[in-house]
Amino acid sequence: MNLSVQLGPLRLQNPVTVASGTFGYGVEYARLLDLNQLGAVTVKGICLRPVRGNPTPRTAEVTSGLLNAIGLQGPGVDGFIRQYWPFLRQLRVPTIINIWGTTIEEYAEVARRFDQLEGVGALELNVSCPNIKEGGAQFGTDCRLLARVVAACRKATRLPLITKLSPNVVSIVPYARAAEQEGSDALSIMNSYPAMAIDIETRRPRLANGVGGLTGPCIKPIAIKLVYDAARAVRIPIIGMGGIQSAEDAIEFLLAGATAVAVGTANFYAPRTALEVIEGLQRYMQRHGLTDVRDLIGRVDMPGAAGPAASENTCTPAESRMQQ
Amino acid sequence: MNLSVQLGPLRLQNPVTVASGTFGYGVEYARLLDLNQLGAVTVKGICLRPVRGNPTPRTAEVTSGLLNAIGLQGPGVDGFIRQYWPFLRQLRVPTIINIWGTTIEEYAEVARRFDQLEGVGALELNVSCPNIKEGGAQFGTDCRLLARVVAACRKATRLPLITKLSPNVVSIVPYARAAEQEGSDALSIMNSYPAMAIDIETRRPRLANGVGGLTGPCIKPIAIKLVYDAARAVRIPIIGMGGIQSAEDAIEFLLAGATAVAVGTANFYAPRTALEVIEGLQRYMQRHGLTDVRDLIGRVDMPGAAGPAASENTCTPAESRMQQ
Amino acid sequence: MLRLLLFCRGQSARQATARAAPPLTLGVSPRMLPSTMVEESTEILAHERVTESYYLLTLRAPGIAPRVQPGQFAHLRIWSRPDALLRRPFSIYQARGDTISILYKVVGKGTAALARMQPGERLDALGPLGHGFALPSPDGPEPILVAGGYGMAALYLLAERSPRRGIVFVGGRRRTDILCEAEFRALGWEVRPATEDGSYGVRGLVTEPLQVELQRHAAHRKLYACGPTPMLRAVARLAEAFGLPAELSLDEHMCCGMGVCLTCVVPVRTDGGWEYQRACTEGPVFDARQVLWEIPA
Amino acid sequence: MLRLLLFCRGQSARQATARAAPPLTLGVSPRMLPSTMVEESTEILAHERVTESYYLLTLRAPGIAPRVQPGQFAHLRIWSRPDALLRRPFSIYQARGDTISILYKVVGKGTAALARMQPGERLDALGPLGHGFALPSPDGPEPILVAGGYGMAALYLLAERSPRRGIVFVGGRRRTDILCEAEFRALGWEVRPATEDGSYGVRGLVTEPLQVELQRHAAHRKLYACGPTPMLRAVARLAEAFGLPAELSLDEHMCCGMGVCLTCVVPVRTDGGWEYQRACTEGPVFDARQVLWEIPA
Ligand SMILES: Cc1cc2nc3c(=O)[nH]c(=O)nc-3n(C[C@H](O)[C@H](O)[C@H](O)COP(=O)(O)OP(=O)(O)OC[C@H]3O[C@@H](n4cnc5c(N)ncnc54)[C@H](O)[C@@H]3O)c2cc1C
Ligand SMILES: Cc1cc2nc3c(=O)[nH]c(=O)nc-3n(C[C@H](O)[C@H](O)[C@H](O)COP(=O)(O)OP(=O)(O)OC[C@H]3O[C@@H](n4cnc5c(N)ncnc54)[C@H](O)[C@@H]3O)c2cc1C
Ligand SMILES: Cc1cc2nc3c(=O)[nH]c(=O)nc-3n(C[C@H](O)[C@H](O)[C@H](O)COP(=O)(O)O)c2cc1C
Ligand SMILES: Cc1cc2nc3c(=O)[nH]c(=O)nc-3n(C[C@H](O)[C@H](O)[C@H](O)COP(=O)(O)O)c2cc1C
Ligand code: FES
Ligand code: FES
Repeated sequence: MNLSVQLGPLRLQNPVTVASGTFGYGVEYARLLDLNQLGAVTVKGICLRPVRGNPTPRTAEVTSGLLNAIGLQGPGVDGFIRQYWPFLRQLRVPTIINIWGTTIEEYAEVARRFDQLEGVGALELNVSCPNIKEGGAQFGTDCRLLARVVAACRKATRLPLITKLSPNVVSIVPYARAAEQEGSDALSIMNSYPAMAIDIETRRPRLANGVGGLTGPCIKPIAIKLVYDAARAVRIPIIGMGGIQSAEDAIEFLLAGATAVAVGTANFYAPRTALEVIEGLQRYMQRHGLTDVRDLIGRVDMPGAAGPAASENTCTPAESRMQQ
Repeated sequence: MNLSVQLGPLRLQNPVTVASGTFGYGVEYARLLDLNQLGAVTVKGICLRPVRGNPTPRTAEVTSGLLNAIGLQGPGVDGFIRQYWPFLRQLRVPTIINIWGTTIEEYAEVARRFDQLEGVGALELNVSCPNIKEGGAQFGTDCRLLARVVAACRKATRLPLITKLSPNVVSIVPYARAAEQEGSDALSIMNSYPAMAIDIETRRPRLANGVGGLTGPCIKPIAIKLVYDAARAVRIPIIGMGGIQSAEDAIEFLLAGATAVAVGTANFYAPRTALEVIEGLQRYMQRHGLTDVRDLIGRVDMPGAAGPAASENTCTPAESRMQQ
Repeated sequence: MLRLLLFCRGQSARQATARAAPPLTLGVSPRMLPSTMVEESTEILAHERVTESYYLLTLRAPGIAPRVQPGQFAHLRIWSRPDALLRRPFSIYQARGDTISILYKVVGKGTAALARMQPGERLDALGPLGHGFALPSPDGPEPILVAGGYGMAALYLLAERSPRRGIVFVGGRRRTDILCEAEFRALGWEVRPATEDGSYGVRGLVTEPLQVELQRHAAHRKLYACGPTPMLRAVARLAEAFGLPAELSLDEHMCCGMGVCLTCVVPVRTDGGWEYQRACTEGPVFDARQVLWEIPA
Repeated sequence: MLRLLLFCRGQSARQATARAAPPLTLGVSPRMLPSTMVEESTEILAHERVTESYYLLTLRAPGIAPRVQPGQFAHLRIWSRPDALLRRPFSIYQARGDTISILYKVVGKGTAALARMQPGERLDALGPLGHGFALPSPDGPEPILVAGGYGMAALYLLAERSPRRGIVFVGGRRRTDILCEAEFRALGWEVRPATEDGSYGVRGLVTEPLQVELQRHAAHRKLYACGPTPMLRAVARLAEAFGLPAELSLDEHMCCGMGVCLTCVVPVRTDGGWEYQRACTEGPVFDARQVLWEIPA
């Protein structure tokens, strides 16, 4: 049975990774599961300098979901390399490093730094984190800015590049196309959705930051549609994520058009989910007589499906808030 | 204790109505609850002609939510007036009629037809239904088109106009402002979110239409944020909706900035929800020593809250897919 | 257009838990409205596994029970799964005094959660819902019932309340799928079982012995059927072939169960065209001649 | 930077249900990693209401129990609420043989659902988690424990395993909020209760008798505290005033409980600055001198 898939130049032994920010730096899970069984380990978003992040409360549980505004706390490139890389480089499976910046130059600089580090599997550009004031979400909701970020990182590194798109757009298609055109090897879909919850007793937002990002099972149907839309519009592979709790959820993403999947919020309450997804996927394939996981990718039987509407084809001003 | 609120010229005895498409034409619920206790009855979307709607399956249950692609089945203006108006006009509470069209002219024509009908409480423009091919969602995700629809309806009727916005945008602010500027008396936020689910055994989408709209408790945190964002940007009142199941949920919307709320999907499984919301709201006000429900509206205590970012201020080309 | 004053029937002391709103003048054809439903918190009186795959659930439902017509259903809110929002519809199998019972099969998460519920627990029920079967008249055609799976449950009240007895054709994959045979016999009906594996009754589909019977004698008979769609379709074809009237219970996927969401629609022939009608309101029982099995192009 | 080979201690037959991955060379300071946790499906052995508001839950947790250090916690997945996703953290009150117990108060939906669970049911548990209290040394300072609410539960193992006894100051609103007094006395500790309404022990906040005691005699004593934040802050002030060392258990809101989500962070003084540290990993027990009570501007 073949479970391996390609994310552009990067080969995964199976299509299951974890979502950035929900699996720490891998090492925290090393006692609970054998990381070498994953398709890849994806680490928390890293930028040039150490970042303290937002005040607390930073997360709040909502119906079938989680709201978070961590604020991208992290050790920065140097801290990451010093503290976590010695562990990660020992793994037999690739590490995907999620990176971000507050300017295009910063993105490129982080990419350049990791380009010099031996053994990195791929870089995932987080252009869509809704929890930082400068940059972040803006890059992910402005199609031309996105194109420039991807282009700058493409120039800065030969590592496989994965662009992680924001769900908070009218149509994901122009963003997916822009990333593809500028040389992204793959897409990650989706990041958390901007949302908010209020404690009616204190009348304060349940997150110190006011707004945050919604993740978990509640967003899965939104993520499935975004993956489906993007998969019909680009040729590069997609890592699908958003609410995956089980192999069934993961298979739904593969059928919608994802080449790989990432388990996110579920890691917080069911740390073995990613391994269970791999096992369940194999059982499903057996039961359905499938020998290659690639035979599932995009195989939803959509009656009368055609390409995306013409109006969605290009990065028109409609998708760009920047007036150039 | 004052529960009454104003939606522009329209007075509601309390801030609780029902969401269009989740309460039929009111009459279906007449045996289960006293409709005259509601703030208003909002009916299913109506356009010029009778509409058959989509093939089945039309709904699918998802985690803490519902996916639907009904396709706006309805009797058309004439059918509605003949079959349902004799009942609705007897009610002591206003009827809000949800209308839609496939062209700007059709919207205006439907508005004109209802302008001639005596006793209508308000018209709610559904510019955001994701389930029809022509029109619908397009009007809701193109800021200039939205402005034209609202302007055309404004000319066609003196009835209070409520514009129901789509959540499927980068920022709700320019849409809210466009509707306000063109003379909308209130906003409804939010309609369902485009989404999809796949049956992994049959490998077919769980809706015959492929994609549908996500509603129910799972979308509440998204709706709260949209209401909060819009409320800071416009002066007209907002009807908040999205996943309301209880008085607590409704109060969260009021605190975020909604002047009234609508109960939607919950009507399908708990038909008395709207009345329970009214009762629970009164208990909450008592417990907190509040005598006027208006003292809750927008009273979330947001640390350091300011107006929306400057970039969100106007209907720039960024929010318009139409090249004029 | 009909204008009628609807009032709540049987408002008695024992219906105190049932919620019903005051009378209202409706301007709508009664066929287009949910029937005389109430919403009530019922108590589970008994709950047992009756066959390998079926459970029998008995509820104290004083508001619903006295209103039930044969072929109607109850819409149950299964509380223990808060991530599964919707109610689940079940035909009302029996209605006696202030109790109703349901015969159901575990097929998914809702029914699995239901199966775990214990006597004494409460279950919110909406019912009775839908338009059921027209009762046969004493001097009308002889009733012939055709059932597959839980169709037997949907037909029981019709068999009980019909002023005349007839034949019940019942089908299933194997012996254990044949439900309530003894109950129908006890009512004085002749039961003709058929199983696909031949483990009980005639081997084959239930419509095969039905066809044989109709070939023998068809005049002055009427068919009433509930079961899987292919079976209903075969019954409709036989009815047409033999020129017989037939009422079919079409169990579409449902959401609200009371006519507002438009989930459960069935394409139905109208004068010169077709329209979608709601299985939960105009149905689940439809005249076989009206049902369109494909959506016209 | 430490480099150490971590291995799973006590891998014995009775830990068959515990899941632990193979040894790995970690490049990270052990303080920055979740402690020797396992995830296991535990069985509820006993579950009783011990006071008006507290429940005592006993679990068979052969993987967790032998690893527990005083001040650590378990992260429980309460299955019956699938719309509430997250685990809930509880201090490990007692750990004996292969069982652990938890003393908890019903405050919301998770604890309410937990309170409905019955012996025999299973509960997925992750633990032991966090860095707990340093055990007093036989010739070190005399331990003074300070507890509010379930803080008593968090301190019990420390009291049990400490090589020397001392005094426990315990506070609550009223008499029924004073937990486990007898248990501490049975271990040989002196217990000094205080209640806000004066219904038991001294009237007032627990830190008032503590202050009186320290004024009497402070030398060679160390404070260990767990309770509401205002209490911890008052204890930290007293420690500072009297120049005493103090370890505080800070129970922040948690999500993953194992150091990955960064929900539970506490501002902590570092050389020349401050940083956020994770209550679930570097904590919940922190040195009082390190804790910043306000985020520096
Ligand atoms: C009017 C009516 C009367 C019914 N009477 C009975 C009865 O007397 N006894 C009985 O056992 N069942 C009856 N059913 C079917 C019953 O409603 C479904 O089996 C039940 O809703 C499944 O719920 P679930 O959560 O277990 O399954 P889900 O997890 O929701 O789904 C599991 C499987 O069941 C299928 N399914 C779900 N809902 C329906 C449905 N409404 N109709 C057909 N298949 C469905 C799904 O497609 C899926 O394949 C009736 C249905 C209707 C509409
Ligand atoms: C390390 C640690 C050890 C703990 N030990 C114990 C213990 O031994 N016994 C015990 O009874 N409780 C203990 N708690 C608190 C316990 O975790 C919470 O009471 C529980 O998570 C509430 O869950 P819920 O679903 O019932 O409440 P929710 O419905 O989630 O919330 C109800 C209320 O409780 C508050 N709350 C939720 N989580 C926490 C939290 N982590 N800390 C404080 N308040 C919270 C909420 O803000 C809200 O006001 C501990 C917490 C931590 C972090
Ligand atoms: C607490 C938390 C932190 C996250 N941090 C990051 C991050 O640093 N970089 C990033 O690209 N995405 C981050 N994400 C988003 C996830 O990677 C993922 O896209 C999202 O959670 C959706 O998947 P899920 O529903 O399975 O959680 C974070 C999500 C959560 C819940
Ligand atoms: C089955 C269904 C039909 C709907 N039909 C309409 C409609 O005709 N017009 C409209 O503006 N909104 C329609 N909506 C959207 C609702 O009015 C409401 O905006 C949405 O359901 C969010 O609220 P909720 O989460 O409480 O359901 C429909 C929603 C559902 C679930
Ligand atoms: S199930 Fe809602 S209309 Fe029939
Ligand atoms: S709770 Fe997740 S890092 Fe502490």
